[in-house]
Amino acid sequence: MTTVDRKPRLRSLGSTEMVYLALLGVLVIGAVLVAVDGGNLFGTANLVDMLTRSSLLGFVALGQTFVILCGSLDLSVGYVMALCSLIGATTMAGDPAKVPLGIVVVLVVAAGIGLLNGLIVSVLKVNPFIATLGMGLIIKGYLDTTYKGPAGEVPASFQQFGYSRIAFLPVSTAVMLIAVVLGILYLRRSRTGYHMFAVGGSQDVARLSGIRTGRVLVTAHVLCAVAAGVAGLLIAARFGTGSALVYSSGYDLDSIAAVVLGGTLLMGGRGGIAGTLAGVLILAVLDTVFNILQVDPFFKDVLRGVVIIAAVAIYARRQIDRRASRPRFGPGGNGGPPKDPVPDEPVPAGQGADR
Amino acid sequence: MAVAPLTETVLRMHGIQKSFLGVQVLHGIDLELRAGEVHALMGENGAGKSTLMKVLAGVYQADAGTIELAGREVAFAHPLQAQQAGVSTVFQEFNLLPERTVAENVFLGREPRRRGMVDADRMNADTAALLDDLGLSSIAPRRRVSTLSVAGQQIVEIVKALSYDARIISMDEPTAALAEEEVELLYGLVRMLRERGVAILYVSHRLKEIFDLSDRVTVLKDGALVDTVPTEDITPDELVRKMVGRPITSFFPDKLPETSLGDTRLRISGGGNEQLDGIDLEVRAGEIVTLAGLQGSGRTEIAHALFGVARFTRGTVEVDGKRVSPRSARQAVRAGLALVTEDRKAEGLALNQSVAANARLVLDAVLPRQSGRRAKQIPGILSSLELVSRGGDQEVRFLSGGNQQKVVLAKWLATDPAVIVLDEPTRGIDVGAKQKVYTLMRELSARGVAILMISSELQEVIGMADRIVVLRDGRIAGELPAGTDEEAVMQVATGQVTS
Amino acid sequence: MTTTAPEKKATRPGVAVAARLFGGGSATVFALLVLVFVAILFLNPSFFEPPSLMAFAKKAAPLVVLAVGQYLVIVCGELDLSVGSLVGAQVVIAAAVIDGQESRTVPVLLLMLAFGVLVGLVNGLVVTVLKVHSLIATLGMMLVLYGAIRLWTGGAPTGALSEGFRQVGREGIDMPVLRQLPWALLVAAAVVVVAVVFMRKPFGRTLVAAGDNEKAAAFAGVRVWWVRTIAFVLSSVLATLAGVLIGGYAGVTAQVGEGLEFTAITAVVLGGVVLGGGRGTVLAAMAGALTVEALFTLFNQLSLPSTIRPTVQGLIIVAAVAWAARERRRPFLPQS
Amino acid sequence: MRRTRVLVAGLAAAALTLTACATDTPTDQPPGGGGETEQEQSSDGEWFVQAEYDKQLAQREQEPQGPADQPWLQMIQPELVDTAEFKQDGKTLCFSNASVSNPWRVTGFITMQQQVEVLKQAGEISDFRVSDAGDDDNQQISDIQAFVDAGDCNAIIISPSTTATLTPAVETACESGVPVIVFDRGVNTDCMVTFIHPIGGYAYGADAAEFLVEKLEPGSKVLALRILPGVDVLEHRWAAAQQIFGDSDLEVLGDEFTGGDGAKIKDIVTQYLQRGDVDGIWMDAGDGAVAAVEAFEDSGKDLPVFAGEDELSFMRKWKDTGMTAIAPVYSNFQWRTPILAAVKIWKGEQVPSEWVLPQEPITDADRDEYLERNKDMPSLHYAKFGGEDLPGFPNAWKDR
Repeated sequence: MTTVDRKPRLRSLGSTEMVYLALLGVLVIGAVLVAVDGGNLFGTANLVDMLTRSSLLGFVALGQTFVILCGSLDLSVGYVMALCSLIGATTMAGDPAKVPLGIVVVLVVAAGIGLLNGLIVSVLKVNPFIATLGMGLIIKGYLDTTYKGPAGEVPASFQQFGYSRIAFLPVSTAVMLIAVVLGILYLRRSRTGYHMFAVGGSQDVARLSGIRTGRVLVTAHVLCAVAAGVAGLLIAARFGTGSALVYSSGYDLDSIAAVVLGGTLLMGGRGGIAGTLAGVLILAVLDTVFNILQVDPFFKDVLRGVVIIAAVAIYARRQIDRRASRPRFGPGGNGGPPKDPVPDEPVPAGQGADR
Repeated sequence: MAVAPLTETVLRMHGIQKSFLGVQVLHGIDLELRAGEVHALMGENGAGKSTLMKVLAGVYQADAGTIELAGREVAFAHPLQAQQAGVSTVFQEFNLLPERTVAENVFLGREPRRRGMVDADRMNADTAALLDDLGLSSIAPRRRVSTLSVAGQQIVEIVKALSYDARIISMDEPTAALAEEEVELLYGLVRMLRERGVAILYVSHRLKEIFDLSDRVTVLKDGALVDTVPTEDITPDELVRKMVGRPITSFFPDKLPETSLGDTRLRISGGGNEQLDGIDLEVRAGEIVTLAGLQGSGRTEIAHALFGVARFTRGTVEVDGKRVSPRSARQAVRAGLALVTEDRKAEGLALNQSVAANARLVLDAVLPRQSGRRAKQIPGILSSLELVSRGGDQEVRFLSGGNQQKVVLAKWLATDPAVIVLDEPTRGIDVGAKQKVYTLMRELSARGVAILMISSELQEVIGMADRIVVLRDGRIAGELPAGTDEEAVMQVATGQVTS
Repeated sequence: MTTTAPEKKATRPGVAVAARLFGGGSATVFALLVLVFVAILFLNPSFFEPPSLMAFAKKAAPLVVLAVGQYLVIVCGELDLSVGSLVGAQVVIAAAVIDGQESRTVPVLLLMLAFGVLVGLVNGLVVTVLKVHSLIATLGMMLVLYGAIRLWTGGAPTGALSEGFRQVGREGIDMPVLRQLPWALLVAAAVVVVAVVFMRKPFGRTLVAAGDNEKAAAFAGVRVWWVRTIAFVLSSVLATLAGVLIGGYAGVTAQVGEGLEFTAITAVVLGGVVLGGGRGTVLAAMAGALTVEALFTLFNQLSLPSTIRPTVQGLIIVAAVAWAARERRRPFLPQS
Repeated sequence: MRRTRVLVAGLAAAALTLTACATDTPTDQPPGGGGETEQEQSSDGEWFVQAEYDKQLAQREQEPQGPADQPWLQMIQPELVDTAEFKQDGKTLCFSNASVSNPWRVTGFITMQQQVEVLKQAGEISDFRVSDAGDDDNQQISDIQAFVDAGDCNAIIISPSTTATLTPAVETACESGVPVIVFDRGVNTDCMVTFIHPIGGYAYGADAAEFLVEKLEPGSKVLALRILPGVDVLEHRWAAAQQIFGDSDLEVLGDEFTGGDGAKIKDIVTQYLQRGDVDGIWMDAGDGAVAAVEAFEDSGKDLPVFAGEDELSFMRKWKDTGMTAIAPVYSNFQWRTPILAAVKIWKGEQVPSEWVLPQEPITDADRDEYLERNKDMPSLHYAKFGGEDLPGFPNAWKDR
């Protein structure tokens, strides 16, 4: 019935499909290149390599997705990882019996940091970019002061988490995939999950519908930090010890890139974890292919940069019509609701005037 | 018209007062809603309709006065409380998440759960049920809202309101954004709800709607209650008089004598694009032409076409005999056009910037070299508009709607344009400011500026116009002389007759 | 800096200026700046002897320049993460191409300028035309620059800067009292002054308007995409200038420029400039930069263990921004 | 914390499946078991181990065995081990590099590649595969893993990005039966065939500190500039210096982390000079040393007694200003050795289980000689890169 249909606009496939298409493309191109080089991208070795690489970033990006969906951002994940790897390793102190304790402590600490992030952003209305950047610095100082280098020792049993694999599937990746599935369920099946989209879409609409936007935001940040914590545990398992220097490995920006690469809008309200997984895999495949092809390490950076921009540019093309006029930084932008009414998401009268 | 049994009173608002920044907006309003009635709330913009609705909706809290629901006194601190109490509101602006599905929007904030998980199936089913119930099964619950037409989104709004099984639904200009045929759809909905004993508070400017739909009408003026009467017992003219408080004619400045009309300043011949077709339009110096027609009939589209937003792909545009084809607002301004946009906050002002900065924005953007010199006249223009502000440094977001509009006008006057297009120039501003705008328009046309005014308020369409051009479905449906009556305009607009 | 008020003659200029300075969440940064300086004074009065102040100015100059550039981008609603690696790239380019030969100094400066403009143009067009969120666009640029420059120099900077090149960042005009008035100070001051004037000019105001309300700006005839692109170009050009200063100040090291983008953004936000655009002033951004540098100095004066400094820095930043943001903390649905 | 439970569950689930699945973890012997030089970072982060310290200081005096004109082949107190088990004809050499993210590593890596070229010509090496981890330990673990899984490496050279964290990966590599060669930073295991490194961080730090103690009046003030915390090779240098300063009459004004960023170094030094005199500078690595010197020049202070590194920019500055200085050396030529070692191992020749290379600071005595040798080299080049005899010299290092 014409009255509900908008003027026929070319409906292309959803962004998630896009991303997986992109992933497929990368895989095919990669495979061809590797084949030309006389290798096999899907040989066990390379497969394992790809999956292993994806597991760590996978956890971080998974968490980052929640925050970004809410229109926020978390730049402290790298530091949380480092901290958690150390706390985990030092708590376990080589004693298999203490593994559960280590895990619990780590998750609790991580959750605590996430809680702080969330509160600073939602209650103190500090722009998430600065809030989490600051949190990162705070943790960094603590790390540099307290740990003069790698510390603690992870019992061999827990190292399995980092090294064992079922056929070509590393356990860490398996766990990551489980987490991803749970994450997807959480977004698609839990109220809070639903509300994250709402908060990211428009804090005002969310509020008018009786959603406690603050809580949702905090939850997202907690989940993000916890995911980073698990990444920290994985680090510990892989390293056999905790390492502070992890924070210099740029997982914060990488995870954001992966999420956006996964088709989630940086200003929130649209996207999902399925896409993020694809984003992570794309980056992992790139790394592996670059490695097999012996690409100069610096050239890798160039390519990564180009790929990220190009991909996001392609997604953007499909949304220019609706998104072009959307205020940047969205809800997270100034810590408060959107600056001014968005054409396709108006807010109650009287709102605009008070920004 | 089927009048439902007017029995129990479901809502009683008494002595509602509300003021913002010391400005009294509502002076003790009394309002009574009965089950199964459509109660129209009339009044000019700024009369306090929206504020009253928002008080009822729990968006604002009254400074004084009481609200009784079915005899029980209530106080809503939050819209949710109102909704849970059975009072739903369909705001003028949509409250939907375009990226989410219909069902997700309808049940936002209270998604049904099974074993702790959101029960999407049930949610979709329930939504489908609600839609079927209203005979709107054509809208799929799983559809993303951004893919729906304006009417579709409006419907989702109403369904959302209904889904709280509301006993009271207030609608703020629900037809404002609807195209003609869509309006009928809405009528049907409203009548159906009435049949079911829902009390509907219906705010509209369109006399036609009022008389088509409502059982009783309450008139507000300048934040005070004028009267509440059964719709049958009142004629349109009386109603208008109650609203305006004086005969319309005196409300509007006198027209200029025919003789004073100069040569054509704006000429559109055969203009057309995706939304428009065969637009032939002329505005002469000293002439005010008003564009009437329902929302979506192509009024704003013409303005946008002139301003290069969605430009004419067919036909020609001439300003002072010079052919122009603006690709952008910038070129339009260069060509001597000015556009006072419809949505002041979203399209008209940079709210965090100062009065002065906003007032000279066009100069700065389009004529940077002259802006320094030209801006000197701005204070003069502002004071001639009787702008009330704490000086040019004050950020416009702190100004009242009327004063904000004055800043927008000043911004355009500073460019002394040949043609000014005003899209709903008096929307949401108080009577005083309104009259100021009217006189200003006259002064301008007296100075030889060609004025094209777009408005949904028939009385102002008629009151201001030297000629009325009525649009329908993106075409010019007819042209009426000054002094036509509202019915005539409506008939042409709705295609009941073609003149 | 958005406007010269027509009614200005009416209000007392002093008040107007003060209002403009301390309004809009910028009050915090000025207060903080004073506070930090007082603390330093208290710890070590000798810091306020002209020579040390000049040394401070020399060190702070690059960040001020960067902050101004970042301000231009942020105020129109964007973000530029590429400045850090751009600074690094520029210094390395300079060293490699000049290779210690005085004669090449000037041409190379022009080359750098051109490169800066190019980078800014790419950033701007990717954001405005391709509609890529500036965070991602400039993040990508950051990676590209980082990699490309090392790819080109084989991993570590080669060549050397000429004395002439280093003059600006290192030397100054010798004079009594001050002992030396650093060129860097003059440059930074000039940049700030020009920026202040620039922001009071039509283009500056359209820039802010574009950041405040894209649509309204567009309807008013602002070419938003163009204005934003220019902002990116200016940011990159200023980053280039900062590169000249830093390279001059300390010569070439492999790490030059690392992390500067975050420092610059922090400085600007600390200045009460709102990410998302439309609010904040050049002076506030400058004050932000000075505050950040002053903090580093304070830490030194306190001889705070250098490992704990980030923590303190983080706390102060978050606290300051939260304090400045308190006006935005309003109850649900503000009542007009 | 619904999610937390979930993840724990996930881990548990994974744990359960373990019994059934393959693992790449090296045995159940906990990492660090049988470890050696780098044992010391205990969880409280103390870096000083007296025994190791004494050993290194002693080794400085030892006369290294081997050709004096080829320091990269010399060895101190070698305990030669038999490598017959690894004798083979395969010639594919795999190298997992931590990164080339600083000039020292860049210089070394070029030297290494040149050495490989020579051996390729000679047919000793057929294929040289490099993966670069960009200073990301986890990345490097994956890189090593990839080499192992690929299974066609005849030897794996590893330059660990961080000591402790790479241990499990290195052990994995050892498990695979491929000869593993570790150089530069060590790991907490002795499973590799040989561990190649110069005398070490303690010696480096000591050379620098002793020089300052010797040249400075008692009571003089010394400022320590360090790159970043937590990296063993650097921490050892500082630990040794602290010992020696502790026993001396010098006053240490402070130790600052500079990230090797010239601007930061110059700023910090300038500020110290504002607050008083600085008579000596101790650095744990030469990066940005020149900026420190300039800080003195620009503040019009007398140049300090300076301990930098054999980075040319510093050595040239040293010559120009004629200041009292020393250039401790963390022998860059060690990048050649692992290649040569690999070939030896393939031939079944003996190599020392721990291959300690000589590490002699450059002093006034031989400064000019080294500057002469490297006169065409870029300023961020290292004097003791030891590649002068390689065919690529000098261009390979000059125009990179």
